[in-house]
Amino acid sequence: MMTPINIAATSVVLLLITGLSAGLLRRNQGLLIRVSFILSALASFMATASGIWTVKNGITEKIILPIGLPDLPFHLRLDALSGFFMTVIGLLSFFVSIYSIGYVKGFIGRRPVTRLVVFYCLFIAGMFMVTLADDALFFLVSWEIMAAASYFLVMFEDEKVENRRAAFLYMVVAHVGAIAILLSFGVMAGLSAGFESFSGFTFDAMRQAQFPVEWATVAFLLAFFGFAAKAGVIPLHVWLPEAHPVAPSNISALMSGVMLKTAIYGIVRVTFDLLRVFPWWWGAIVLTLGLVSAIMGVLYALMQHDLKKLLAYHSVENIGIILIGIGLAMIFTSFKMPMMAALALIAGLYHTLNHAMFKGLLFMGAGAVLHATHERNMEKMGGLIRRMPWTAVFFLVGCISISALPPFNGFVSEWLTFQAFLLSPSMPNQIMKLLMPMGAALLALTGALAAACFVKVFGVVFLGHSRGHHNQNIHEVDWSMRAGMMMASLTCLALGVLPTFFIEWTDVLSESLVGAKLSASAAAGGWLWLTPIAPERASYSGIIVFLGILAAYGIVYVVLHVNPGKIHRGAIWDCGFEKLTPRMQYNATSFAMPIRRIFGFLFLIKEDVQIKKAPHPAFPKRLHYFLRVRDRFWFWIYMPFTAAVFWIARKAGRFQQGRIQTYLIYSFLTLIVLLLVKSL
Amino acid sequence: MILLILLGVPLFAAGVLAFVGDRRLAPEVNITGSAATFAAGVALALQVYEQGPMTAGGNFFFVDAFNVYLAVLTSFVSMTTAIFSRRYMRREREHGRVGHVGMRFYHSMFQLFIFAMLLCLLTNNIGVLWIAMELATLSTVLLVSLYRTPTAIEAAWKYFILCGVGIAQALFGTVLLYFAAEKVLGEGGDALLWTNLSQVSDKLEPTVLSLAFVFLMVGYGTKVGLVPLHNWLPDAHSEGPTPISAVLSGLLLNIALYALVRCKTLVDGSTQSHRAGDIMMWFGIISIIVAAFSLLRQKDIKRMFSYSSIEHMGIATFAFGLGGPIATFGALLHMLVHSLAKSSIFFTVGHASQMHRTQEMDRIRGLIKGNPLVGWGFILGTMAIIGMPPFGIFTSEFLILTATMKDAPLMTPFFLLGLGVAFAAILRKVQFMVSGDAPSYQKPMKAAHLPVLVHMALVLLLGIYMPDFLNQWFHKAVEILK
Amino acid sequence: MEGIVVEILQVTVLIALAPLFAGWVKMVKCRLQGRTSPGLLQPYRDLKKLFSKDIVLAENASWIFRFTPYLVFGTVIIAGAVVPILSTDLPLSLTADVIVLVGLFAIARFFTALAGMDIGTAFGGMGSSREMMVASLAEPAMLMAIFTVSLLCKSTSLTRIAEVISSAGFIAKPSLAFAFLAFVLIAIAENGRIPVDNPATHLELTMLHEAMILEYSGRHLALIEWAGMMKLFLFMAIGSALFFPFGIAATDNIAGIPAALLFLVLKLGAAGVALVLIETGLAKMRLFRLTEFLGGAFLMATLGMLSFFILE
Amino acid sequence: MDLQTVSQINGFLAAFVLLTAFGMLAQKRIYSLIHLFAWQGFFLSVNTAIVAYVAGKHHLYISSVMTLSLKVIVLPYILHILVVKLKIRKEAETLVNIPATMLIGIALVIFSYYLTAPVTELSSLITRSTIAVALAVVMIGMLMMITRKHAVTQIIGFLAMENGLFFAATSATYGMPLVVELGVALDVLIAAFIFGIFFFHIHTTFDSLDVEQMTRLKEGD
Repeated sequence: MMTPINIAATSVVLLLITGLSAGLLRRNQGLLIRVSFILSALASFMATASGIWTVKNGITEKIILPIGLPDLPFHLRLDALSGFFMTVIGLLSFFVSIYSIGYVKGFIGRRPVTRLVVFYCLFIAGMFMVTLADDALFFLVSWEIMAAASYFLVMFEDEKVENRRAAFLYMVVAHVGAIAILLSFGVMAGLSAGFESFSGFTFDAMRQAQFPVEWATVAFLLAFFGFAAKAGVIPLHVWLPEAHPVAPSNISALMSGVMLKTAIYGIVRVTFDLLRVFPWWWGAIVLTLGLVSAIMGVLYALMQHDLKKLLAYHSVENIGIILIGIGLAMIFTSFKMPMMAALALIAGLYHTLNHAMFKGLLFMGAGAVLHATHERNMEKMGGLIRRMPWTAVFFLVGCISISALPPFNGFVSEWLTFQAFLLSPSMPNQIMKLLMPMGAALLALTGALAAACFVKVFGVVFLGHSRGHHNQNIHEVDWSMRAGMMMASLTCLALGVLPTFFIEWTDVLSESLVGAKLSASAAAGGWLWLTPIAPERASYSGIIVFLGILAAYGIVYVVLHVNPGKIHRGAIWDCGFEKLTPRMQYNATSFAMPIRRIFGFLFLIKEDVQIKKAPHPAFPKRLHYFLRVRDRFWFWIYMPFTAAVFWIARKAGRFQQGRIQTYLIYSFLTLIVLLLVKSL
Repeated sequence: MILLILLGVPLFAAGVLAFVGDRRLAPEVNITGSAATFAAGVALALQVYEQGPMTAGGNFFFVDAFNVYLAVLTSFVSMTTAIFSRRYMRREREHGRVGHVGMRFYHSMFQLFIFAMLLCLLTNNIGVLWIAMELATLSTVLLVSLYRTPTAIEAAWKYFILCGVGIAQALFGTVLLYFAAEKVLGEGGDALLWTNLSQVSDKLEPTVLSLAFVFLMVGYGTKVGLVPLHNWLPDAHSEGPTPISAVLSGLLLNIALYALVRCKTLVDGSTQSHRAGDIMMWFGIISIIVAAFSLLRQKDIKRMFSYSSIEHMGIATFAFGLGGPIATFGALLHMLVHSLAKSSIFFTVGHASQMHRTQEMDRIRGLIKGNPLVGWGFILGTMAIIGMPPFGIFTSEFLILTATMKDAPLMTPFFLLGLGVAFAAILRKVQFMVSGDAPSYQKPMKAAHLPVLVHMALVLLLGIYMPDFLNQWFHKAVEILK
Repeated sequence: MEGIVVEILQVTVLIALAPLFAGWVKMVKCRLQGRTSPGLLQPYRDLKKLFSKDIVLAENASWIFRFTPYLVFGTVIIAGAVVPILSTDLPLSLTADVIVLVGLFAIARFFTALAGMDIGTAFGGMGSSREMMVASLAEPAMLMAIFTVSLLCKSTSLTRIAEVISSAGFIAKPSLAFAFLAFVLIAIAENGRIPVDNPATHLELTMLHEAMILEYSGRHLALIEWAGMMKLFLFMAIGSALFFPFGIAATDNIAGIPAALLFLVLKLGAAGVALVLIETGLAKMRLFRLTEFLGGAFLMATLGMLSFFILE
Repeated sequence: MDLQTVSQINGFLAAFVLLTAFGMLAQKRIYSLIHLFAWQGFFLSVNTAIVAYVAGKHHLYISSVMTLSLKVIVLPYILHILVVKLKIRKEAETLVNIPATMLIGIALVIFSYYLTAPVTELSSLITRSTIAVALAVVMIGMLMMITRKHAVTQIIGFLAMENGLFFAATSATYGMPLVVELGVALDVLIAAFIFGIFFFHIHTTFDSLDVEQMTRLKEGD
């Protein structure tokens, strides 16, 4: 029977089968790649379709599988929320799967492709299962399958030590997070149905339950900790910029693009669906951490010169922006302002989708660059726009979108977030009123810095002259990779210019979670105008901006080209300076210098310049510049923690100190003590 | 009848193997013997599954849901271990680490050991239970020192002395138990029969039983390897030949725990309090924490996994101490999946250390590249043992954790702390061993594939689907242990 | 219908008068510094000259470099179509509220900066880097100032704000005063005037905006220069719309347009003089003193915000 | 003879057993240790025999004979042989000095009396008062294993514990069921052979039976 959940389940099964049977085609890897990635693309497409369908019609369906624990079988449920996230995940993994056909070809003969394929499929399947899960056990199982699969994918190029370190760090943080999540589910289950039966572990039971606020707080904090660890919220982000870059780029795209979103899903699910009622300060916590992550994330990103690491830090930033929306939604909900909550929530979710798209796109682009140049260090790139025109265009689209510039999608969601911020004066809470606009300003700062960062990225990677070795065989990537990136870019544009359709689509979602529709007002002025509250309040029409710019461009162009002056190609002028070499260009480090100067106090910066003296001090022979920017949180949080653990471990080692007499004494004393305890 | 076969086969095989010695067919005989044992075990299980608990040999033997599933497990793991040891021991022989006296000794003692364990499980007599336990210890002591290296001998000596002392205390406990029982059941052998004792447990003298339990706890606890009675375990499990480590970690600990739990139910029955349970919980939690932290600084691969055995036994003990249907169910499941996973890990570990001719983890590298099956078996087994879904251990730990949150919420953080640290500690080492390029000194070898595959398959299966008969069994067992 | 007319009128006014305003500023400046001025119409002559010249394009210039001038010009025109320069009766004003307006300027800047890096000269990169730095500090302050006003008017749509403020004559609000101060500082920064940047300089190391467009020539340069003038003009218009909206013709009051035009000219004249006073009064700052300058702007805006919540 | 005298005899024998235990604790020379151990076994078997006679438990005769043969003859003999074979001249020095050990031993006796008091009350047997002694012997055996560094002495301590257990069985319950007794005896026998083998292994690998050398297996710091 064709219902959304069946389609979704089918796609999961299809993925699992594809993954587990990948070994059969081990011999013919070219075929293996084509078959498995086309199949996974198909599965992702099915999932997307079912997700869109679910959200559109507000369907809610359940399946109970006959597996799992005897008293706690696996519950599956596809409702608006999971449908939405399924769409997000499915859409990107569809693009990436197509992209991978070309990308993974590059590994044949160099790396174990089969392993990549197997875990790729498991990874996507895991993410789908997370969105489908409707009881704590199945959720955790899927969650950890996802984590484990991505762990092996991060370890893919395992001969490099830093990859292994990154993978390990990632896995440990993820697992600690999972433990916290498990605990929070435990708390909720205990409060909902008691531990006598397992029924408490189904989400339905939790939905029915009424939680006393202090226990609800415990549950929320645990869950938020767990999910934040997965989402890379500062200060739990340290694993992220290590792990995401070292994975193959199609995987990085999925990890940054959608895996982090499963954490967002978890937060929304737990707060808005399971706990439902909460005090405003929960939202304040989420909002604050969101702001911190956003601003710190983008600043750290600016300091990077490793392309993929930079993008990874931007994921931290964007997760922060998403959390801002969700935090606002929580605050508004706790103040019983459904309409505004809906606005903030939709802003957050919209940015979730947008970030999935453009971050996926950017990582695919980075992958294409990597694929062509075998280089991740931006300081060695430059001028790629001439070698890889298509990739350049798509990457540029990604840059514009992530920098929140109209008319692309990143702008819309941030614009909605701003609107949500501007509604804060209607809150009853005074201090919130005062602080909100500051948050808005920080968000603005984030956006501006992101723009700066991506000028740097695009300028350094694609423009100018090549800074590194001029290897001639850099070439444009093949059709499948281009297709993947193109579809992503088009989606970015579409989401940017036609926001109203998205908002109408998500009506069910906002209604089921916060009890208010946005479309009533948001699309009041017709599909053309996005008017979140009321037309006179604020309005935006991406498509008109887009077409308007195009039109103005066209008119001016035509006007000027009725009789155009000639164009001479000439040498670079550069104020008449002749001996210009590529090494005189600004590179990533120098581009970020002013901002590094301004915000330097946030980092651990080690910088020194060695000048080789020459006959005359004014003309040094050679100048060696060393710069190292490090993350303070590493030293604040992680170092002390590990140190403590190892200290305890040393103490525990004392038990086993080799002399049999001592062991006998242990046993003897244990006996004596127990006897005393018993007889007392 | 089946029961006698089940016990007779290993004993007979032990004799035969002592005679066969180091001939070419010895491993095959070994395998056949344990296969037959396994067959008998399954048959017995079916019988019990259909007809319910039964006694045999004039009340000398007693089979119920609790011990029959352990019996099947024991015979199964010993069979797979025998299969594994065929290739493994041949390799050791080639390396000249064991002479043919050693091989003769190894094979027959292996079977004798299995016999002792089965006797432990199936006997109805608490005294005989003790004797069999001692026998199991004695039959493995010399296997631990099989390699005659100084460390091996040291380990075996510690094993011998510490377990001897421990078990002696258990005997004192048994005497006290008998002392109390005889008041109720009159003198003679019947007073030590589990079947009778469990009937009248509420009439037994509480003061005596609680005194007895202390001795039994320390005694059998030593064999379970609970902190602070555990010190022999890492040495003994790491110095012996790997098949022995596999069965010691996988089976013998279970058996000791079985004995402990049997006694505990009696004591609970008489004292009508949760005293015994509390003691076990404390032992469990301490074992978990100490073992987890000790894991962090291990250098020897087998030693590390011995510590992880301590940790998991701690978990099971904790759960049994916790009591209640969910926890007991979880504990039973945990015993099952742990022994499957742990033994299969030891299989792969054995091959790994043979490929590198060392047990030092720093020198073991690139297993996946060197031998995919060993590598993947190892890393997946590790994933299972550190409690990643979808493997069975996650399920059991999930159950136990649930029960903990219900009955002993304050213990939960420590429990989880232990699990978390153990996770990090083991993964940290293992991923470096499986990943990377194969080092120059790594020698390729033919690994015994079947055992690893079967074990991992079972662990995975139990993680996502629990067959109905197993479910019923566990529920029956839970009833028994209530 | 007349809405369309007004739109077209506005855009033409913007395009036509922007150079004039620039010329006016130049002229007043010269007078103030006791030089003879090139006259009010000099900017038109410059543009004409540039348009008639051929383009010399660096051999490695990519399409970004050639695309940028048109884009910049286009965005400024769109911006002009939504800012109530003459009238609030703008059908397109729904298209973009003030946040989008900031976004529009941002995208223009984004591409200008890319163009600066396209050729791969040292100066281009320097210009882009510094420009983006200044922008990243200016934008939050700008939005902060705007938010103050929009919180006051419960709207972010410029026309709406203009209507509200002109209808209710509450000019004398501390929050508005602070916001206005902040806005002035930002306007200076955004348009690269002294003390932030010196449009007239050709000393490379002190250039910000100029450095980015160093390689441009011919009509490309013309478009960029023109767009620059229009941007300055627009900022003045935005300022008037936000803070002194009197005189701007209200909806369906086509008759008010001429008067509005007159008012506009007067306001711009005054604004020009004020700008010149600032520029001649101050010297260009060192790059890293700008943080203080823009920080000050941000502070002003924040104070405006706080006083809105506390005092009003 | 009447129960009175029996219980007195029993008490005396118990006292002797305890005395031998303390003797072993104090004794340094291995030969004397072995002799003391043999004596202890002898007292045990006599005691068992008497109990068997009084209580009319015939299977206790068997275990008494077993004790006699095993713990008075076989084990001391084996130990003796080993000591001679392995040329163990060296005195078994202790970790803690003798008087201190003694004090601890006495403390243990008191403690075990305190522990077994409730059990004793429950018992109706004439031998009940000796349960405390049995437990004390067990603990003293353990103490001996702790305080001695020599493999042989450790084993003797171990066997002393075994004696204590056996004593406990007889005194608390007139002995365990026969099958258990036999099994235990069997185990002891096997154990004897095993430690016999061990002595050789240890001696060949470490060329002395000092267990202090066996401290390689530990958590390296």
